[in-house]
Amino acid sequence: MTPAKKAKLHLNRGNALDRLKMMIRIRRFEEKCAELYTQEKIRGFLHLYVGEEAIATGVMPALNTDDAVVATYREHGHALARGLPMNAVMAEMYGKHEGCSRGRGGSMHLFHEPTRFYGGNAIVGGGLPIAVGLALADKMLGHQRVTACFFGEGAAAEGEFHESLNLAALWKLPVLFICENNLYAMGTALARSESETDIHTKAASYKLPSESIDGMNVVNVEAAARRAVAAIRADQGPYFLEYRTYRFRAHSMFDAQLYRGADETKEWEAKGPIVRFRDWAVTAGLIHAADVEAIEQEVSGEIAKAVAFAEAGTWEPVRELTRDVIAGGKL
Amino acid sequence: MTPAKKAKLHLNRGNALDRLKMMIRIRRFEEKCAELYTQEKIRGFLHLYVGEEAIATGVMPALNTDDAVVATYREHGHALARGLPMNAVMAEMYGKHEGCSRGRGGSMHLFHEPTRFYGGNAIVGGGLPIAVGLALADKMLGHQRVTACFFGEGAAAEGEFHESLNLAALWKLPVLFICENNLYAMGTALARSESETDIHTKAASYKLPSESIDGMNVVNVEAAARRAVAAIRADQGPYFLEYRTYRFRAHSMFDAQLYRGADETKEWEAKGPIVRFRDWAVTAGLIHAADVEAIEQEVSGEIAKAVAFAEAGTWEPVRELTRDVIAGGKL
Amino acid sequence: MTELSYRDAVRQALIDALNADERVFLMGEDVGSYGGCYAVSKGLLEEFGPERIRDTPLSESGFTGAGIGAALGGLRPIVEIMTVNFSLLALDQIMNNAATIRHMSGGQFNVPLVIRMATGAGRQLAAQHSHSLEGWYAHIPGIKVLAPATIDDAYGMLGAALADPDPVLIFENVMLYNRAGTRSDTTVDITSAAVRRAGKDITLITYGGSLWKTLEAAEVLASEGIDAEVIDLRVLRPLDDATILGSVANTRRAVIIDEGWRSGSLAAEISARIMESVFWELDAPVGRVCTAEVPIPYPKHLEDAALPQVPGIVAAAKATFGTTK
Amino acid sequence: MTELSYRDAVRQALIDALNADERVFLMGEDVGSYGGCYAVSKGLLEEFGPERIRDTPLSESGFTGAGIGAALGGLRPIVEIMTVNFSLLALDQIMNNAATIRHMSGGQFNVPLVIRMATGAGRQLAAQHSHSLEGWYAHIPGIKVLAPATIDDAYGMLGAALADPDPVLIFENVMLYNRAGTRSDTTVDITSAAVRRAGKDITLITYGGSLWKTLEAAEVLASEGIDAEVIDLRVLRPLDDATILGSVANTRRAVIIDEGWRSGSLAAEISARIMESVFWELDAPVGRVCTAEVPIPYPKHLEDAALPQVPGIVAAAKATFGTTK
Ligand SMILES: Cc1ncc(C[n+]2csc(CCOP(=O)(O)OP(=O)(O)O)c2C)c(N)n1
Ligand SMILES: Cc1ncc(C[n+]2csc(CCOP(=O)(O)OP(=O)(O)O)c2C)c(N)n1
Ligand SMILES: [Mg+2]
Ligand SMILES: [Mg+2]
Repeated sequence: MTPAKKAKLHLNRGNALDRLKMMIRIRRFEEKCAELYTQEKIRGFLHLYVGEEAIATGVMPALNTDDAVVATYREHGHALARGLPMNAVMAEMYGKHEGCSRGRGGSMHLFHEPTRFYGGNAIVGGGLPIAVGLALADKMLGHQRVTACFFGEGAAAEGEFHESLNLAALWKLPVLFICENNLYAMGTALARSESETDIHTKAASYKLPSESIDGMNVVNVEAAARRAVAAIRADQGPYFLEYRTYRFRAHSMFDAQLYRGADETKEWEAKGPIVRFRDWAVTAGLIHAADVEAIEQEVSGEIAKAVAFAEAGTWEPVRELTRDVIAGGKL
Repeated sequence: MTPAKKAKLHLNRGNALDRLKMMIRIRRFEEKCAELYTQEKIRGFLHLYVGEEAIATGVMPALNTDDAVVATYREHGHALARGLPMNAVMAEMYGKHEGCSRGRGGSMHLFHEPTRFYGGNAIVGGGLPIAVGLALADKMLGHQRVTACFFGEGAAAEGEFHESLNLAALWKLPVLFICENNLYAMGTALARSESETDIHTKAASYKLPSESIDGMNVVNVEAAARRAVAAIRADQGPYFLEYRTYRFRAHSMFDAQLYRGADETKEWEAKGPIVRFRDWAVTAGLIHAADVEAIEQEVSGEIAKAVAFAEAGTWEPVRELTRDVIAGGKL
Repeated sequence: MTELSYRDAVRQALIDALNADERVFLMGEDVGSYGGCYAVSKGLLEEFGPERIRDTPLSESGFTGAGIGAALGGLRPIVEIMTVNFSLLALDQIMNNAATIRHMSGGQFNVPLVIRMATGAGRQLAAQHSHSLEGWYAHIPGIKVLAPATIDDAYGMLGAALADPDPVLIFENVMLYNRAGTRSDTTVDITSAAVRRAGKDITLITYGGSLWKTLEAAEVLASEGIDAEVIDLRVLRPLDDATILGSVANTRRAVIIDEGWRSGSLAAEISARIMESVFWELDAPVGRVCTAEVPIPYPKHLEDAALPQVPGIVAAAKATFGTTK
Repeated sequence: MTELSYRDAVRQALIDALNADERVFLMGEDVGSYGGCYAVSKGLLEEFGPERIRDTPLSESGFTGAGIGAALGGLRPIVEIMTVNFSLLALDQIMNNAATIRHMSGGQFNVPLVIRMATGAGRQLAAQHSHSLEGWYAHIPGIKVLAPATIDDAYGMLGAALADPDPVLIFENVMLYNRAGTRSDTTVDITSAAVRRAGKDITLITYGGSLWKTLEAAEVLASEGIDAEVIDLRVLRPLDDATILGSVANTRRAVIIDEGWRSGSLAAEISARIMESVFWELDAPVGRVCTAEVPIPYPKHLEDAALPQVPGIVAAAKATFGTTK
């Protein structure tokens, strides 16, 4: 696609089916993961993206295949939307050798070289400087590439947020900062962690263009991302998008959600990205009820295959314990 | 003085003499230090405040004796203006036992319990969180006190700046943030370190009231500080002041000043805080040429005494090497 | 003496400290509404209110530094850094301020601050969430470092730390929170190591999460006729040389078990001290069982292989009997 | 072979690296206009321009992380953290990202990043500016740690580090910058320790700034009939066991000289390794000469007393001959 074309969102039946399917893939994949977690097939921390699927789904199509992505520990959706094979992601959730990070990383550390997916960073705010550096490399090497960096609104309080935005703006680097504002950092509501809760306005401290967007509407999400990416490619400077969203599930599998009521969650679920887009697209005549059914079936088949793949995967032998610490072995 | 009275600046002959004398004390003290440095009486890093005296001189009178001060490694002026005895400061510069930090700290670590002077912090940005904590203690303990925190504009790029402003604003703590913007962090000009060079506007990210003020004019400095302190005492929330100033000397004694021309320095020296205030006050008839002469003489006597005090001071015995690491000995 | 968990013991210690001294407060990420990442502070917000159970934004350097300032300002803050993994973000404040202010100020100021953090691997949290850095922190002069392994220490060390005029770091091992036991009435100090099992043939020196594995290993050894003494360091800085060296001088053999990465581990320090002080009493070189030098991998079999385990401890202990020359 | 200073050697290494590989660039606080805090990069801005001699704002975590990202993105960054004292602010990026990305990604990504920093005490810079943490950094798996002590290493290690596919930290001791010497044409590796003085009676093991004091001590010892072998570790992680242990097996005595604080020092690690591998060859316990456990005080006499010095090294070496039992 030419840059000009990529900059605009053309919503047609094909696109609509793609977006809906991607959101459903992510949702069902994670529901399966939750189930596998209770079966102890998946261990460690598991952070679900349920409710936030529109963001990864809407942003990724705005990127080229040679752009880079940096994400957090809540990155299953980003990985799938970016094009990581579901089999490799599921095998990683199991810790199997066939996983996308060879099983070493698990849920919080999905990596994938072919799609330039740089993790899976489990230190809040820790990915932002890395995104700045990736963009710096692109700029210095003359690549026309963008680095998309996802993080939660909780990261906005960390010093690295501040340092990274300044560096990116000062050096006019092609970084797309994407704040997924789901209103909570674990159990901490935004208003209890930020004196200025309008996150995107903070970008002004760095002279960085920014917007705040409804993150539950995949069409808006994508339109904004295309706009931002186009601006970045044109000016070679960073852009900041704040998507307002909500996580429907607990922070991780260890969270009793004492900090919010079920009502609040219910309210947000009603505006959920999948039901909303599905209903809108059906009403608009872009897709049909039967399409949805077909997607669900296809996705369910894909997930079953991914589980089978992961189950059939192998454990890396213990004698390999210290490989991939530094070069040697198989660099 | 009552709070209402302290909030306003009443400039009369007494005040004018006081302010001029304080600026001259700081200037001459540091000129002496530079001399002593070349004589190797003072060692380590020595950062002079020459050119910036109006800030410490103007801010300190706005504080009460039970308020707290946190400063940086460029803090001789703040220490003197806060009321640390010159003898103890000079002895500290020598590393003598009689120094205000028992000689352990040196130029960069002046501390003084009686005036609540909490250093002398040599990690850029490192003092800000401490100031936040001091203010938190005051607030929780019900003290009506303010913590004044000085730092350079270079600190504004550090993550701790961001984290501290947010904490102070979020918790409505009585911190007066004072950015001494002298346009350079070592050899790095502001425009080469910040994408937004209008530092005080960054306070908006935290909903923190802020002002930018000519830091070469001691009257303006003091008026703004009184305004800010009054606001803090009234609302129990923080305030941010950016003072625009310039350091006339090198960053430290190891700086060849390759990064700026002598012309630029000359230009600023012409608007220096001492000549400017002196000439103005003389012209306004507040003070007379003879007063200036008298001040110079008095200050020169005081400095001579301080040097004599430091020279006569003693070296802490080596057997005491590991004292004051943790309690024991003399807590 | 009632049955309670290590988690409950820490919580009870917090409650008692908050009740005993108005100046005490708890501050950290998700200590309030969420109830604490490991549920240690659950219920405390309701009991003590948001001023004293103070949720912080994600800003480890900022709120740890604020804890230092608050301590200077007359409070007795307990800063919770959710886990040791995030404490690197606060390390400048810890090393350059908390640990130095007493010294730099010539003794005028001191920092009565307690910093608690969860530490350790074993929960399949992978490379960024499985550090065991308590031994590493023990390098820093100006702070004390505690590693409670028992219910009594989980409870008692907090109060002792709060009574200390200097910064104290308490490392709570994540694998211990669910461990149940009884609490005795004895008050605990934060100066001494404890002999958790008396023995005469070899000294096994450990702390924190590895204590229980080591005691298990001691039972295995006992069944094979080796009577091991087990020392729980408890205080990682400053080390209680008398207890450690006295025991080794007696048993003439030692193995140190330490969940830190091997190179530069606290185990190395202890080995070096034994070398320096009781070399002539040794019948065999001192052994170490440490974590493999690898960022902790996610899969259970690899994580287990990376960490000290009972069979490895038993083998290391036996090796000290097999290598006489 | 021309006379040059350690500083010049590092500068020449930078120039040669920048000329040899377009992907190499230098980034850090005041490396450009100011010419480098210790004047190492003076003149480079004029020669290579602001893109490749990149001044950064004060934001250690940000630009160190950016260095990691730039390395991932195909460049060969040299990040200068002005001094080790400020590196604590970047430690999260170093330990949690630079050191783990290869592992977490299952070997898909690697981080060919060089981080240089000035280290060490001796200039009366007091408690916050005098750390010697290179031995402490050597605890972290996933990175290499270098401590050049000679002109050849000051020059050669940078190129070797840039050729390495993993993160390499280079610690330049501030007391060495003005040290003059000649540079030979030999290329240096970053895998081995070097025997800087051959001897048969005792092995003195050291690195960085302490090398020269140790060599001086060896001369004093020689004048008293003790022939000391002096090992310069050069590479603090991974340690070259063969050279260290081989020498000690030969001389049967060892003292380690390390500017780090004593507890948890690299010296402890080396002592422990000697214990583990050549215990039976030792004629005396291994000694350590380290920095006193105190934040470095400002006055010269106290700073000197805190650091390893020639008389202390001589005394420690002699003590290994006096305590046979
Ligand atoms: C530096 C750091 N501190 C604390 C944590 C523990 N932690 C993990 S996720 C999280 C909340 C982050 O919230 P946010 O950035 O809003 O992302 P979200 O989880 O809502 O997607 C916290 C506190 C961490 N991983 N890293
Ligand atoms: C965290 C940290 N990084 C680097 C340094 C080295 N350094 C000391 S002062 C300074 C410049 C600070 O500039 P600014 O904050 O503007 O204060 P000024 O010196 O101009 O008063 C630098 C880079 C330091 N002390 N701390
Ligand atoms: Mg969130
Ligand atoms: Mg400045």
